[in-house]
Amino acid sequence: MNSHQVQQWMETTLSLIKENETTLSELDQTIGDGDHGVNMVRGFQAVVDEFPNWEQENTSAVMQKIGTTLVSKVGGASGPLFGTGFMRLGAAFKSEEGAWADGLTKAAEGIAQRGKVSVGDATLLDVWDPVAKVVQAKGTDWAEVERAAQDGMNGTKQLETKRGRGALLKERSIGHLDPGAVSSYYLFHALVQTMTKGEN
Amino acid sequence: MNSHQVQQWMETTLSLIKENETTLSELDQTIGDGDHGVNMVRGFQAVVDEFPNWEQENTSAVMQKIGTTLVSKVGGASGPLFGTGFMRLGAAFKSEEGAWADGLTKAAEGIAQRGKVSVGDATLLDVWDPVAKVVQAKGTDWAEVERAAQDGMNGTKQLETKRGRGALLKERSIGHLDPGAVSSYYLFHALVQTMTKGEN
Amino acid sequence: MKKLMNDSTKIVSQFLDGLVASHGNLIKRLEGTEVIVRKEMIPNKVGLISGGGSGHEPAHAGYVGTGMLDAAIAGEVFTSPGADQFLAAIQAADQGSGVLLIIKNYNGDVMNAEMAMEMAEAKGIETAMVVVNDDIAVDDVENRRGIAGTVLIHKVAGAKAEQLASLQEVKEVAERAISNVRSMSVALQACTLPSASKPSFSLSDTQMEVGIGIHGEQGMSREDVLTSYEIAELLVSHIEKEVDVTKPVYVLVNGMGSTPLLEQYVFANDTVSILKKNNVHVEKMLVGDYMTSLDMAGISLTLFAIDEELHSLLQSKATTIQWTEVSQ
Amino acid sequence: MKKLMNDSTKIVSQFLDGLVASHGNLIKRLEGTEVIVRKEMIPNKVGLISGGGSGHEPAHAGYVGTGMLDAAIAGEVFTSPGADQFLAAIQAADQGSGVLLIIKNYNGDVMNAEMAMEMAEAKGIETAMVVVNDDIAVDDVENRRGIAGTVLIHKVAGAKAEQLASLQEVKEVAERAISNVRSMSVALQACTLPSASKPSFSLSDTQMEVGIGIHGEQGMSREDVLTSYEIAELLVSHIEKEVDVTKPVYVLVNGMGSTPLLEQYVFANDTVSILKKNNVHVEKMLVGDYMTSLDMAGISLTLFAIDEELHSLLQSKATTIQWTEVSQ
Ligand SMILES: Nc1ncnc2c1ncn2[C@@H]1O[C@H](COP(=O)(O)OP(=O)(O)O)[C@@H](O)[C@H]1O
Ligand SMILES: Nc1ncnc2c1ncn2[C@@H]1O[C@H](COP(=O)(O)OP(=O)(O)O)[C@@H](O)[C@H]1O
Ligand SMILES: [Mg+2]
Ligand SMILES: [Mg+2]
Ligand SMILES: [Mg+2]
Ligand SMILES: [Mg+2]
Repeated sequence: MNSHQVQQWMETTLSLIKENETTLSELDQTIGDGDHGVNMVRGFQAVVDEFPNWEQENTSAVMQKIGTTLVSKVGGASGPLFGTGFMRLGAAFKSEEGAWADGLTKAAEGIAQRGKVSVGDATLLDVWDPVAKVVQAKGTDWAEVERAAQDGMNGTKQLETKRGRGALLKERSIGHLDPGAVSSYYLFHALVQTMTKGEN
Repeated sequence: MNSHQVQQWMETTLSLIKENETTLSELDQTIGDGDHGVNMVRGFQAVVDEFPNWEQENTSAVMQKIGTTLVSKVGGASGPLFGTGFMRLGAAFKSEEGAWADGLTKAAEGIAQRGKVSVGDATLLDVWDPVAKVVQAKGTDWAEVERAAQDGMNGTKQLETKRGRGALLKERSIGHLDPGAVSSYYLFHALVQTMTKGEN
Repeated sequence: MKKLMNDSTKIVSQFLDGLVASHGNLIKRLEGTEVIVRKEMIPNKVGLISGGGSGHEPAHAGYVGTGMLDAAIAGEVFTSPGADQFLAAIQAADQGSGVLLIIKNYNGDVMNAEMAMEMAEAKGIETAMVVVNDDIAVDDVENRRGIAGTVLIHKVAGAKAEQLASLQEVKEVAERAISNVRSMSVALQACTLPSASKPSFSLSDTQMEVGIGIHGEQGMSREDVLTSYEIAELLVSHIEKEVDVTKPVYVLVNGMGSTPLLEQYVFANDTVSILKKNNVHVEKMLVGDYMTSLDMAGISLTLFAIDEELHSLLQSKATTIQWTEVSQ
Repeated sequence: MKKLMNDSTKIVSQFLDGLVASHGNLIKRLEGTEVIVRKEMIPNKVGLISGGGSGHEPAHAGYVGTGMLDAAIAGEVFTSPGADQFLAAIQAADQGSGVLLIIKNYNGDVMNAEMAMEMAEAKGIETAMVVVNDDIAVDDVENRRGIAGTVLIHKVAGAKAEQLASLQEVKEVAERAISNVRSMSVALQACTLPSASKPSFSLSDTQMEVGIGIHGEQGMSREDVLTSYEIAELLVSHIEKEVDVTKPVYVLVNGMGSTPLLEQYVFANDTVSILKKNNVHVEKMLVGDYMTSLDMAGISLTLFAIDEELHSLLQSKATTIQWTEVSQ
């Protein structure tokens, strides 16, 4: 992945998130405080706006800058988590070799640590972790990534939320998609679109 | 009028006002602050409750005590005005001679002074003043009193409110009965009922 | 309508008990009345009282204390207290040099206060009254209401009385202040009386009421809702006409009850920008819930043109529940 | 939903500008950030910072000043500020003896603060963090939220820091305070975010939400609305189980934003009666809007069991926008 593709990825993510801003916020209103859509748009808009300043940077550096931008601009619980994800990805992209598998795995680990969260707690980790696992196992099979992200997202509907604001609802949280899992799905869906462009 | 009749008068007034408490407050909500019903019930309830303590008193004294009770308990703009009315009536009843004509006239004058108000300003004076005038002219012709009170009350509907909270509405106040005029009508209607009891 | 209360007919009395339970070092309640009295009295100081209907908290009991009021009367919600309550407050506030009543211009308040003054004079207590009428929404000056600007009059008169000025001197400074203070308000949502089941009037999601009073009574006109900046422009443009803005001004941005401070300070920021643009010297901004109207949403803006004495009176120390030091 | 504002995405920034325009003698805004800093710094004092999402005004900027916080960070409404904002506040608050972060227990606040601490340590600034979790509505202790009790932690830690205690000492007293403070809330009406068109949830005219947080998130359970006295009984009975009420207590009755003071003091009165009946020694009642949730209607109750040191720290003088002297 070159930095031009990273830019495409971010632009596609932004437009998906913008289109679904209200949905994301409404999901968050059901189990949290209703700001997830606004948070994500603010963060990814800032990333897209910053790109012109990063023209000289390589893929690794761009990903790290995306990470710090998300940390500053998203805020909330999702900011440090998405931010950590991108910073770990960026570190892995210093070497080309196995960067995706390594980077996504470290990203999922970083998120789990930072959020003190486990798989199955109905958070965005339930998308990041299966994506990392599938790439670890099968390499960058983008159709598999799409499927893993989608299944991970849909799986949060059946789960009781264990971390974040939704955790306070306990059983009442079951039956609702986790907003951070949904936005993470958009992120990986945009990645798949970017990487498979012109393929078919 | 003896003090037993005064008691009857007050009890009848109270029950009329209680029955119409919501109407009075709603009229006051349209042109004022919506508390006239509550104010009047609080005041006349206190008067009726006090009666057992006034058993030894003559008509004049009882009327003055009604006046001071209304001043303390009604509050608002209507308290001092009804109160002044009764204190003036009480003073006149010190002599039997022409007590009604004298008392009602002084009461209307007192209200006009205390409220800095004129006939036609769409206040309770538009009931008290015509009642005083008709008794002055024709003596205690209770059917005439009833008519004067009723016409006075209804007349406030066509008038622009010039004093009290309603004055702020200017033309917007036209088309609404003045709440204080309506409660004053109940007062005189109760008086007429008391004085004509068993007549027909 | 849900309220945190037990019984709408006891809400004022239970409020006063809660106030005393919380601030018993500063104030006490006059037994058998709805009057709150300052605990520490000062021989020969002019007594200062204010009051009226309840529903405007922290006014008026929140301003009882050193450097402001000696007693406050709390009527039923939005209903002027009876003359006997005013009389009780006058008697309690009398420290030997007479009592000044600071009354907002409502027929009920003025009439009950006047009756009480007559009774007090009969008992040998010297009294005087000033009537605050800062609300320019009413163009007929005689009918102009007293609203949030009243709090600034409490402060000025209170500081003057604390200097042991005479009744006449305190009255004069209060009157000078009254003639220099003007206000106007806007409501986004009406209030609901504790005894009522619905708001006093209803505003759609796109309307505001301009020139609203503090009793849920309707205002001058109903208009499409504007931005904070536009509302500030509207209110400033009206008020500026009636205040000598060549002098420095104190600005009071007053929340009507359910307007978050977040919004109040946005409005304060807009107001200050506009006044600066108009070359008005803003000496001090006060922002917060000073004189509310139950749970009404909205704001009032007050401009107070000051001279040197008024300024130093405003700045002097006060210790009350609501007003501590301006110099914050 | 109508709000007094210009643009929901600029509401926090314009609020901060209004705050500085009104209280420029006490505070300033750190340029290019959403950080409010105390104007007068004290060499070698431990720096104290707090913050989080906005919408809780006067928290947290209202507590910046002598004897309380050195800096406050204001995120977007109900959204934890990014780590860079926390870092800017840490740098501004550092007076040479390290910085204590007082953080409410929300994932976002904790994570962003932790990231900022790592960055600050890399720059050679010593930092420590205490996490406030006074809301007993959540029974899983790890997930307990920080609500109004946080303000009392600001006061205690602020007073200790003002005595030039070390970072470790200030942290310890804050932790001791945290372990003695517990709260619980009830909402009668949900709040509406500036960017939203409807309230965060809807309560019918006969329902209340028990155990509500300060972000419009739903509470423990929805129940039929009770009287003020019954709500006080309910909250006291839960909180008493978790606080050592054999010690004297400070009581904080906190309005959630659109609850009139009239109602808050009725509730304070009920609370005091119940506590007295239960033989609890109430040292002091604080009543008012200390930590709000935009325009939510409701109340939170906090009990804080004190010892001698905590008491004297609570009583010591503070000069901030919202908290002046307790001894009122
Ligand atoms: N401790 C945590 N670990 C992992 N993910 C979390 C954690 N807390 C929250 N999240 C994720 O963040 C999302 C909410 O993000 P957002 O609404 O932007 O922040 P906030 O909860 O601070 O308002 C949740 O849907 C969840 O996926
Ligand atoms: N200045 C006045 N002179 C005569 N009557 C008045 C005056 N002001 C008010 N009123 C009367 O009082 C009535 C309102 O009484 P009420 O609602 O009890 O008091 P308030 O206006 O203080 O709420 C009006 O309908 C009017 O008849
Ligand atoms: Mg959220
Ligand atoms: Mg009325
Ligand atoms: Mg009234
Ligand atoms: Mg949030």
